[in-house]
Amino acid sequence: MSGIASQLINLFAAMLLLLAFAMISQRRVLSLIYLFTLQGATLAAATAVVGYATHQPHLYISASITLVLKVFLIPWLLHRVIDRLNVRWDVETLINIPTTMLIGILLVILAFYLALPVSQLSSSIARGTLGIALACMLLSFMMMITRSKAVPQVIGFLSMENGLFFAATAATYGMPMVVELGIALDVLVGILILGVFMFQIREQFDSLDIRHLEKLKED
Amino acid sequence: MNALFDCTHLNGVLAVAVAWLVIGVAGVCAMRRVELVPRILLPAGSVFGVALFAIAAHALFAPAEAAVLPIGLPGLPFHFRLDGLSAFFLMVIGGAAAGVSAFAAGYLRKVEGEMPPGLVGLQYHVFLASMVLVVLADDAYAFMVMWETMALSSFFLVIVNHRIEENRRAGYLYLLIAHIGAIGILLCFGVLQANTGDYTFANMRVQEHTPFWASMAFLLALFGFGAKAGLLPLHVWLPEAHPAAPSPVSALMSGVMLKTAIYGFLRITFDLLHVHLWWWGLLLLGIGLITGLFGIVFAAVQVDMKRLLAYSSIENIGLIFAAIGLSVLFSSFGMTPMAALALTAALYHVVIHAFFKSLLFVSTGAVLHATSQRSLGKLGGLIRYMPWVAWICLIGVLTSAGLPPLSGFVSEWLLLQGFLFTPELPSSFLNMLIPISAALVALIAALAGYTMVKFFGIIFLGQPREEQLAHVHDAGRWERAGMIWLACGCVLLGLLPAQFIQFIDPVTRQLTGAGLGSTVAANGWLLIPVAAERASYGPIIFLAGVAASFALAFLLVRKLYHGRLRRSAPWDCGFPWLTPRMQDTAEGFGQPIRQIFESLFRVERQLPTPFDAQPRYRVSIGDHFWYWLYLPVAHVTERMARLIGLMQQGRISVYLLYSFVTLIALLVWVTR
Amino acid sequence: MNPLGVISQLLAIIVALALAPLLTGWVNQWRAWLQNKSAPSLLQQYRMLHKLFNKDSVVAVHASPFFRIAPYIIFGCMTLACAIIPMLSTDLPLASAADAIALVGLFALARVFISLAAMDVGTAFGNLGARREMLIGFLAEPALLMVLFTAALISNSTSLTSIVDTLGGRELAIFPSLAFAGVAFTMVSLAENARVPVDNPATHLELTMIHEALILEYSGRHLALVEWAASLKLFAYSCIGLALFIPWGMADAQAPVALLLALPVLILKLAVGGVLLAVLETVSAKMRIFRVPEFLCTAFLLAVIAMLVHILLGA
Amino acid sequence: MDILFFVFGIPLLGSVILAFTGHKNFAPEINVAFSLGTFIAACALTVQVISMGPVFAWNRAFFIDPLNVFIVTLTAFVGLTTALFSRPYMRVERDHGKMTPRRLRLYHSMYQSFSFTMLLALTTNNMGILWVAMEAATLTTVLLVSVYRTAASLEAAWKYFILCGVGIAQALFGTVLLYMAAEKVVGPEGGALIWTNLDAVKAQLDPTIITLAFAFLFIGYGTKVGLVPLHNWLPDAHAEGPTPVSAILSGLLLNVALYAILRCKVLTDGALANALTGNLMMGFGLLSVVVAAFFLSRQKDVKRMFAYSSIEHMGLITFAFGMGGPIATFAGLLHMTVHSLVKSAIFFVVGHAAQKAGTQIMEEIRGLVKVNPMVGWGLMLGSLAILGMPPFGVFASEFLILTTAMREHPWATPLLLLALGVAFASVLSRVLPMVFGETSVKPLFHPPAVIPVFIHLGLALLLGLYIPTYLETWYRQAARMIGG
Repeated sequence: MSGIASQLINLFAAMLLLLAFAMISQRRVLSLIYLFTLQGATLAAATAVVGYATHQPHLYISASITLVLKVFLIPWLLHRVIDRLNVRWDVETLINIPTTMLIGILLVILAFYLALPVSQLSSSIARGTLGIALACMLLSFMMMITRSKAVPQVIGFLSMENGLFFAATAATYGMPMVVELGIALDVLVGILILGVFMFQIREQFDSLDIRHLEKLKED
Repeated sequence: MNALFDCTHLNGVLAVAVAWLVIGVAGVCAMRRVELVPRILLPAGSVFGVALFAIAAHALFAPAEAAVLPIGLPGLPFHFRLDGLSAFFLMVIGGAAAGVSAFAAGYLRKVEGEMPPGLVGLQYHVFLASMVLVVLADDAYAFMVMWETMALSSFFLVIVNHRIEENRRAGYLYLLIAHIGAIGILLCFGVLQANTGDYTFANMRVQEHTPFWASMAFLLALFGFGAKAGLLPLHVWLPEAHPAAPSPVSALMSGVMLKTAIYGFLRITFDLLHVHLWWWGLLLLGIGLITGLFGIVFAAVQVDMKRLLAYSSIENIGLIFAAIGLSVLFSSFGMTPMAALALTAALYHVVIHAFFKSLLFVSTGAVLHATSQRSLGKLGGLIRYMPWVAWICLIGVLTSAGLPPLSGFVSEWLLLQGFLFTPELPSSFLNMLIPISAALVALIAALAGYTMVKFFGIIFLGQPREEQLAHVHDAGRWERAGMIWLACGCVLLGLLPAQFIQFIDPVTRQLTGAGLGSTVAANGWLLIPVAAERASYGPIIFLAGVAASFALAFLLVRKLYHGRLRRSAPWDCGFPWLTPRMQDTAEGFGQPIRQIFESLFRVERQLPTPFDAQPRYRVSIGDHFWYWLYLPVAHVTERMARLIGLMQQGRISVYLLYSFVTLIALLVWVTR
Repeated sequence: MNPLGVISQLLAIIVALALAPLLTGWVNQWRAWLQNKSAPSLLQQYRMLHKLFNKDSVVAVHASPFFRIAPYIIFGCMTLACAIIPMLSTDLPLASAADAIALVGLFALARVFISLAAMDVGTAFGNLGARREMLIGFLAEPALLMVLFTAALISNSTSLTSIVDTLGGRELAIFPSLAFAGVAFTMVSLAENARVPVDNPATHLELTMIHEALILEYSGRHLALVEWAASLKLFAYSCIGLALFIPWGMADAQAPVALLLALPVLILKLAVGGVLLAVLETVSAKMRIFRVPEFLCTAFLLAVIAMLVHILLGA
Repeated sequence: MDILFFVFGIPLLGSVILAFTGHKNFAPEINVAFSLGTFIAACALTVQVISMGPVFAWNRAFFIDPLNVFIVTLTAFVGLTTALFSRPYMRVERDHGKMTPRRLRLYHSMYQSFSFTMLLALTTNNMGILWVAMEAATLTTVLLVSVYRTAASLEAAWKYFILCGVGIAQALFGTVLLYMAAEKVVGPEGGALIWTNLDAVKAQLDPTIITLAFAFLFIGYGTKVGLVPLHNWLPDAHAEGPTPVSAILSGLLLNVALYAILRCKVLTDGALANALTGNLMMGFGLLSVVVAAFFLSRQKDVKRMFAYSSIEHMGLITFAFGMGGPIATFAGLLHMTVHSLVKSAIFFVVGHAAQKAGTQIMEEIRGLVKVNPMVGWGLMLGSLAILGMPPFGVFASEFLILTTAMREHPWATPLLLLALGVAFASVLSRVLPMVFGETSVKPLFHPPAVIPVFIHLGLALLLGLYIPTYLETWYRQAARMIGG
């Protein structure tokens, strides 16, 4: 039983990593959002499976929170934003994709190397996946660095949060409930504020290209 | 350790400091009443100065007293201690402050600059009080607090005329150098406390240091206090700040504040550090003499009278440090009597410099007040219109020129005597160097004479170079009083060296373990530091001799011949269109020095061409240090700042990259 | 302070005051002879002083009291200088009041006063003279001090009398340091006494004159005092030279006979010295004013070398 | 039902109420009133802690010990004075038309909720909640920074959000690792994130995990402290937001972030035998001091300049805590206090000065003593205080830090000397002409709030000359907790 569960978890973990790479390689905003939704769904599923396997009811709750927040609410918000501001066109990255991929692979190796000693100590059934979680985080971090438009940056930020959630689940069957709730709340408020910002940026610079946001500097 | 409010010297001194603070605050409370400060407060302050002088003089011979105030840092309340060294410098402060305050009472009648007189009075008295407390402080924190308060209050006094841009610049330069020096002193204390976490001087005294740490402490102290005293190459603030400040303040800064630096340096080198390495002495001697020569050579070519005096202060500080260096040299070889001799010379010079430099600065103040003219080229002939100032100033000038029988000569004499003992040093290498130093001292002294003749001659003698000089007024009552007090100091210190050395004796005993007191006391009016057949100097007999032959000559001439006198125009060399403007100028008087020491200056000349409509000749004397040290440092800083500024060019991806790289690096580092 | 000391002291002063003009006259006479001129009489100086004392002294309209006081002070300084320099005897009560360093200080005092007095009138010449005088002074003073230091180091004392005692008391030996010091001293005293090659007392050529420029505005008794002081200065310098370099024949304490003997010895030595000075002045040419610093720097260096030599060789 | 409830109940309530009444004419007074209430509650709390030692509340969810209670009081106090200052300031802004009613509502409500998040972060005993509160603080301040809706303020806010959001995310990962390490010791339930529990068992925590965790936590919270090179959001946010916001950012937020780091440091030091945390903090602290000093020398915008000076001082404090030992830690705490007092005071006067001159460019602000002596002298004294001139408290702490460093880490002192010198030269050279010299600007029609300025400076002065005994014991206990 737990054997299947752990296999499932590893599968989901692998999917998460795959999705992270996919996001890095993705040019179009719309498909970025789709990928993000998919990532959220995978995360929720993984959480649920862990919860089922380890009979931890509160993981169901966090799974459902993830589902609601990251599969329905946030993608919906993002869709609205890009409809309103119609910025559905392609995203040009600052570094070209293949290079990014290469760096990404290096990052994955680093993440595994870092996570190895730690995951040895973990008692969780999903211990092997901590490295993947870390890798996802670093990958989305890099995605934020390489993207020059606001929306993809935000998506990177959110998928980083996904990585964190997964890490929490994988390493420690999730954080205490109150913390989970708090984090969820912050994420929600954060995305709302970001949404508002994007409108304001748009009306200020009539573009969401954050290369307009380079006025404040040392000259 | 004594309770507050019982009648001890220390409490007396503290009372004076508090009184000064109260006076200052009183001035602020009645901010609008312009005449309050000069009429009542400053005279009162000067009275307290006299009181301080008396108390300190009495305390010199009393055992050390200590007190702890309930303020300060937790576990480190303010410790105050009044021992010989502090008492001596308190005498200096009190003596000079009394005269200067009295002068200021007359001087500040006219509102100086933009600041209301109340505020000036506050800063002035805070300045005085902080100097007193610096000298009293017995722990590092109290010392530093008072030290910086002193710097701060004097800084505000320097920029009293803050409308003028170069005054602000002068104040800025001053405070900057003072602060950096203060950090040096602070680090020096950090070395001295030796990880005990106890910052009292009592603790520092008992610490034993390795030669490395001891030298570190010494060098930091030299840096810190040198910055305040104006040693090369940290002297640049001095000639800027002194002219900018009101004259009484310049007098205090130059006459007294520089001495607090000497005090701090002595306190650390002789009191807190008890090992002396011989190269310390050599270093001090070298820096001191170079500073002295540099200072006097620059003084000789100045055209602004206050700048001239500022540079001459640099020279005097250099001589004092040279004497201290000699003393350190001697004591490092355990020759305590000679160390005491050299130190006596240093301390004597400290006192007389306090008096004559204050006197000269206040005289320039009086001239400035009457003529509102600082440039020598526009003065002249004032001895006829302001005789009081002129004749009193003459005393200061002769003292500063180091001429017998006035006091300036005594310290010089003692210093040279000290040099004569150097052949007894065990190291022949040092013996080679010392004569050169003695020669330098002689040269500096002679140049001082040159400079002072220029100073006095151009300002007070000759014919007025401007018309309006013909109707200037002489100094007022209070101004005269202050000047006379200071002048008396110069004269008496010159005539009664044997008596005054009794006051230096406790200090040298405390610092070097030996003193001249007993030997000097042995034979009354003659000053005999070691033995009669070695050297002796009797200023009073000296003066009597000159005076007697003066009088005899006078009487005989009148008796045997006559005293007839005719007035007529001076010989015009057959050129009837002579005007006062054709007299020798300050530049002209300094020209030989400029030629001989050409390499020391950075001279920029504007020579007229034959085709100029109205040809003009302009020459400006620059300071090499400014161009070789300060500007490069500024440029390097600027370039580094520009490089570092590149870090921040506004692109968020780059910022994210920073965090990313930092994260990765950190992770790799911690898990290595 | 024994009576004999007082006597020898007074004698020294009187001798100095009396003989100083004579020495100047002597030098001038010899100079004239050496230059194939008809010489003024030996007593010319006295006549001149007498004449000047009789004349009214004319003072510039805007001269301050300082101008009139200065001559007396200068005269006083020079008298005191002569009083403390051992010429006849080393038993001088006043000498204890001022040692070698103080002596230099004394000369400096006189110099400062005469320069200031020259600036007081405010004519171009006065200032020019004052500047040149101080220029020479600040170079000559340290050199003189170094010379005296060398002697002081040899005799371990700065008091002139004990210097002379030690130097005179020793058996005849060659002191290389003293040799250097001697040369330096000669150069310094040439400069200090306004002699060729530094200055020419015989001319009023404004390009070169120093001493004459200083006293240009003086006349009558003031001029007389200044001139007398000048000859006293020459006398004093000669006596220092004699005391340092050929101190023999001088009376030391409690020897009245020696005191009487010392006077002719001194006169003899001075006469020889005067001739030598005249020769020196005749064979050397007046140098440009801007060469003077170099000249004096050489003297300064020689003096320092003398000290070094002494410390190196202990001789 | 205890005082603690009021401490963050009041600002929470305030934020709700002001969300509706924030645009009213009396809104500033309400703001002040709520801040005052908070401050009183904080004082009461302080008294309670001093009298009966550390207190828990709501089954160990909240925990007040000497360390955080003194930051709580400081926070509440600066919150109050800043509210006082923002009264006339915001009036002027409204009259200039820079603040619409909506923005005023937002501003006031966010002001209160910001102090709420600060106090929550300080008093909570749960590392998770600490993180949540810090994130929430970021969100509120982002709104405050962007309140003017100008291009610049939006840019600043965006950068602030993204950079701090990402940073905080690292901190969350660190927290997860910490939880993971603790869980094995404390057990899955029974609050493995409760700081006091962790503190009790810190010796048994697994070193490898803790090392990794601290790395993440340090990066995360370090971003909010503004340590170089994670500092880039700080100058923009300080310069472009309203001045009261700059004041509370410098005065409070940075302190609280540093407080978070300190909490983590205590645990890590317990778990590891080595000096990892100390070296990290000294290294980053020193780097911040030096870099910030050089940045200082290039500034044109007054608020930006003082923002960099905040970075410099935060670096100094971090360095002090990194050195450890009773004296250095004490100095760090002292410096924390005086820095937030003096720096917020400076921002007050700078705010008024900028309003007078109508610009933040320093070349165009001149001769303040002429127009308004109080503001001028306030700026002069404040700058001197922040530059470490005695007798202000900043000097006291710098004195202790430098003297300790001189013998314990001599290699650091030349850098510190260089940095302090450069900083002094840069700031003084710009402040002098601003304060003195000629001017042409007119006085403002609203009287400036100089009382808070001089209260702050007076307190800083007091701390330099005399530290009351209870304050001292308080500091000492705190220092002992941090492991001095």
